[in-house]
Amino acid sequence: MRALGNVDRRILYVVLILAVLYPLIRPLGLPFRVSDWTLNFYKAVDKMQAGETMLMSIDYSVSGGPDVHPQAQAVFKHALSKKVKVVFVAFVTEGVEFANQMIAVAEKDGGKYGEDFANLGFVPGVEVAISAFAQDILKVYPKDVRGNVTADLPIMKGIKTAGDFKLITEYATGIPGPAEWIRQVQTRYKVPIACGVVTVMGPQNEPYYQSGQIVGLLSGLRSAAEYEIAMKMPGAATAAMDAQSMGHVAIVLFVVLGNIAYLSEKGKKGGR
Amino acid sequence: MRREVPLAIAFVTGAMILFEYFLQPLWKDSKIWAQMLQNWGTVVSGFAMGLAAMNLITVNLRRMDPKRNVEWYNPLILLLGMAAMAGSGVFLGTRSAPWQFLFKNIFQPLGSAMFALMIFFIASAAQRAFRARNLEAVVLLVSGIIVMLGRAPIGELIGLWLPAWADWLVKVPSLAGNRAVMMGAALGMVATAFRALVGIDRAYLGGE
Amino acid sequence: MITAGKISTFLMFVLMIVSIEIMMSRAKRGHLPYVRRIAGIEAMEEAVGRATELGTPVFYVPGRTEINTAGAAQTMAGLEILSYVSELTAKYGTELRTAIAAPNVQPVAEEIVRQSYIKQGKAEAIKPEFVQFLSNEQFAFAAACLDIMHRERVGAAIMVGEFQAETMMLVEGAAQANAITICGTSRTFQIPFFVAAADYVLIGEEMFAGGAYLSKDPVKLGSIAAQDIGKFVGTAFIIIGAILFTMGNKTLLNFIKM
Amino acid sequence: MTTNIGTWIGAICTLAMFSFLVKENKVFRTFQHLYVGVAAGYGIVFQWNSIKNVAWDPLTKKGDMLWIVPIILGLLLFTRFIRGYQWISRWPLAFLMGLGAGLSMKAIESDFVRQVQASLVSLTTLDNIIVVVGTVTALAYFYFTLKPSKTLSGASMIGRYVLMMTFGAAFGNAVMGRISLLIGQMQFLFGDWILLIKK
Repeated sequence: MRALGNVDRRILYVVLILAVLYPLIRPLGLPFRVSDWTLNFYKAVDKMQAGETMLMSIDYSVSGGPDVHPQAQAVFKHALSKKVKVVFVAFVTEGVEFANQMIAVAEKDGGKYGEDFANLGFVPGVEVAISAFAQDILKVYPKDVRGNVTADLPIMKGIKTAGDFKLITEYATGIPGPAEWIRQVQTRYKVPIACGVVTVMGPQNEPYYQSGQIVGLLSGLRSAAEYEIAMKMPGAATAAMDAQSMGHVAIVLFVVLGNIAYLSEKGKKGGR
Repeated sequence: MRREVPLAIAFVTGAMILFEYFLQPLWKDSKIWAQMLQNWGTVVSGFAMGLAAMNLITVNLRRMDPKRNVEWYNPLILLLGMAAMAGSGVFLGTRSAPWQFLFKNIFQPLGSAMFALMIFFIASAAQRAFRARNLEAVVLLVSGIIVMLGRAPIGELIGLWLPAWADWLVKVPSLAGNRAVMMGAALGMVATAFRALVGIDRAYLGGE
Repeated sequence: MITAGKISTFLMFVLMIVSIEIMMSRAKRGHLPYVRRIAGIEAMEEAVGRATELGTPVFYVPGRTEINTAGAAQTMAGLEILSYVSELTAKYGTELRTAIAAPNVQPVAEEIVRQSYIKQGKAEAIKPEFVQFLSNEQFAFAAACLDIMHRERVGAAIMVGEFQAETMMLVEGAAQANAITICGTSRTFQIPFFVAAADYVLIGEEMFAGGAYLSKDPVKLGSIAAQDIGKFVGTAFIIIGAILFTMGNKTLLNFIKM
Repeated sequence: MTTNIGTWIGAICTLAMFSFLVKENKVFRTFQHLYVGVAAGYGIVFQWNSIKNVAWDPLTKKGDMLWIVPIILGLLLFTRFIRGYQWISRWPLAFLMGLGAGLSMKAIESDFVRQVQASLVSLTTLDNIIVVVGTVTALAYFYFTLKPSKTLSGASMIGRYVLMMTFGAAFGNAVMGRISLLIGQMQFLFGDWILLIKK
């Protein structure tokens, strides 16, 4: 019993890797359900009309990307399918590249840069920059990432402040995140904001969701998979869900084994 | 002078930010000024990177002595990496091939790999520290396990009650707990920031 | 006059400032508030003592946030505690490794550590390693911390400030290096990792009270009492407001919305 | 296995970092130093560009003279290396500290007042009652200067359980996110590199 409690952590690591790897190679096809966090995000995008403009602020780092990028991909795909125009911005340096990657895929599928979507790029300054951006977009972004004058892009017609978007979606792995956007944008301009965050940030943003400060919330890869299901277009995120399940089971197993060892140890000591 | 000037600078700056936040209608231009001060802050912080880099260089030059450090080549690699990235970015630009190469093939994969390591630390902590020591620990443990199982697709196979409980835990008690932490911390922040603004905490200003 | 929608916030803010002023001047006049034990704070000395006995360094991280941002207060709290910890390391002649992630915190932390050593008459003992800038990139920072903790076999790891996803790596990494760990943050979604893996935790507001508690400075202690007044007002609003709301009366709600 | 060089380098970097799991070792240390160096270079470039774009260009090209203030303030940071003038370097720090303190205090709106506002709910459902009672009792845990009384100890004890439930739930939730990162990494190693996972 004691051995269970003191098992070398490297054995745990191997078990965990195998638990995740196996379903990736041979998917199990476990079913899952769509949460109302995701559903409300989906609805916010879904009720937009063709030709309306949505903002996507790509504020996740490379390292947190695997948890959030699939969300942004799913939402962007959804927007394109609804002929909603999408403007990308970033307040985290790496965000620019993620937006470029998504745009490259959309262009291959026949989307037109500057009309259907545009990437305005990155500005430093985090919260300060968001606040400045919200007040005067063209001043903060005189040019887009491709060197076009922002004001000349067809997609920017009629868009001067954050208040001119029909929906703002924010994707974050840290700062800036929902809190910054709510503080700087939602409190001043009454645009609906929906957020996608890494899983850990989900519960922390629940209060903002409850109070209506954000209209939808995506939390981690799971939400991306749910979003794919809501769109009826299962993709990579859906496939990863099995691996997720097995990983969770492995960790719960570690906790349970650790406790069995602990309790039996304690029982023995108590008996003496 | 040595103490008063910085105190005055800190106070005026902080007061300006708060004035704009609460009393902007009294002075319309306060918005421009508050914004400008924040932009200045970004610029001044940019210079601080210079100080930070100097510290990094000093410490690593000290560590490069082969007599004191058998792995003297590690700090050297650090400094070379820094020089290569900074040099290519400043002189060739962030669109240049060398910069892009370093970014895509070293910076990015190392970052993703480090982040992916996290779950192993969680696994080892879960096994080591999640023990039913007392009732509080049991509550922590049980709520953790319910959410862990309930949030993964597998939870639905065990029973639909599991994801429902997990959702409830995240939406009801967690809402209360997080809210209390946030509220308390907000007050702590105000008190701490206030002490710094009026110069009660001035360790950063040094003695005389 | 007051920005629309911020009237109630402004009143709360003024209430806080006035309470802080009143409680601080009361404390100055000798009315010291009773302050309850904060386990994580009391363990600081034990932690430094352990590192001293083992002849290993104390590892300190004052969070990763810059001092000019909205998260600054947490960094300030971390720096306040650093001031105390570095006095202890100066006193006992223990090595100190302060790991810095935010460039503009570097000069501030250096100054704080220098002051502590001067105060203990050990100015000549200061080394550049005491306060090291590691990286402002989240995981480069985490990797460098792991390296220092393991390479130098730190005996105590104290981390107080604003942290993001790297928390678990830092605290579990320290535990794997056999260090005693004291951690604190106000970022709600990082607290659980500290709670699960650290030996002592400062949860949310505790970290802000910590610096004042350690300093034993009456003025700072007074400001803790003011925080309690704020909480009391908040609690009263919630209880009364919710009851009124249930009875269909929205007076309080409308007031707060102002 | 793939023949793409970038993927190979990426895979080696990944394995070097993962080697830490087996044991803190030489290879990890070397790659960690490389990472820190490259990251520092990256930081320098971004701060450089930010100074250039935000302040220097408007100053020199558009003649926005005010930008000279932060540039001078920034340069003053370096007076800490000049004997006898170290104290001047506190001016820019005081400026930054003032900004941070001012901005931090704004938390009182989003994290306090708005949270009180959101707690004013109708106490007609069990969930709402739990939220309100939970918030109030968890807040009770954070009282520092009240002498212990039965009410306070009772409330703060319930509060501690609420907090533990919160932390447990957040921990469980975090596992999910962190596993997705591992999944991403596994997909890279076994999908892009040794082509074991079919895409």
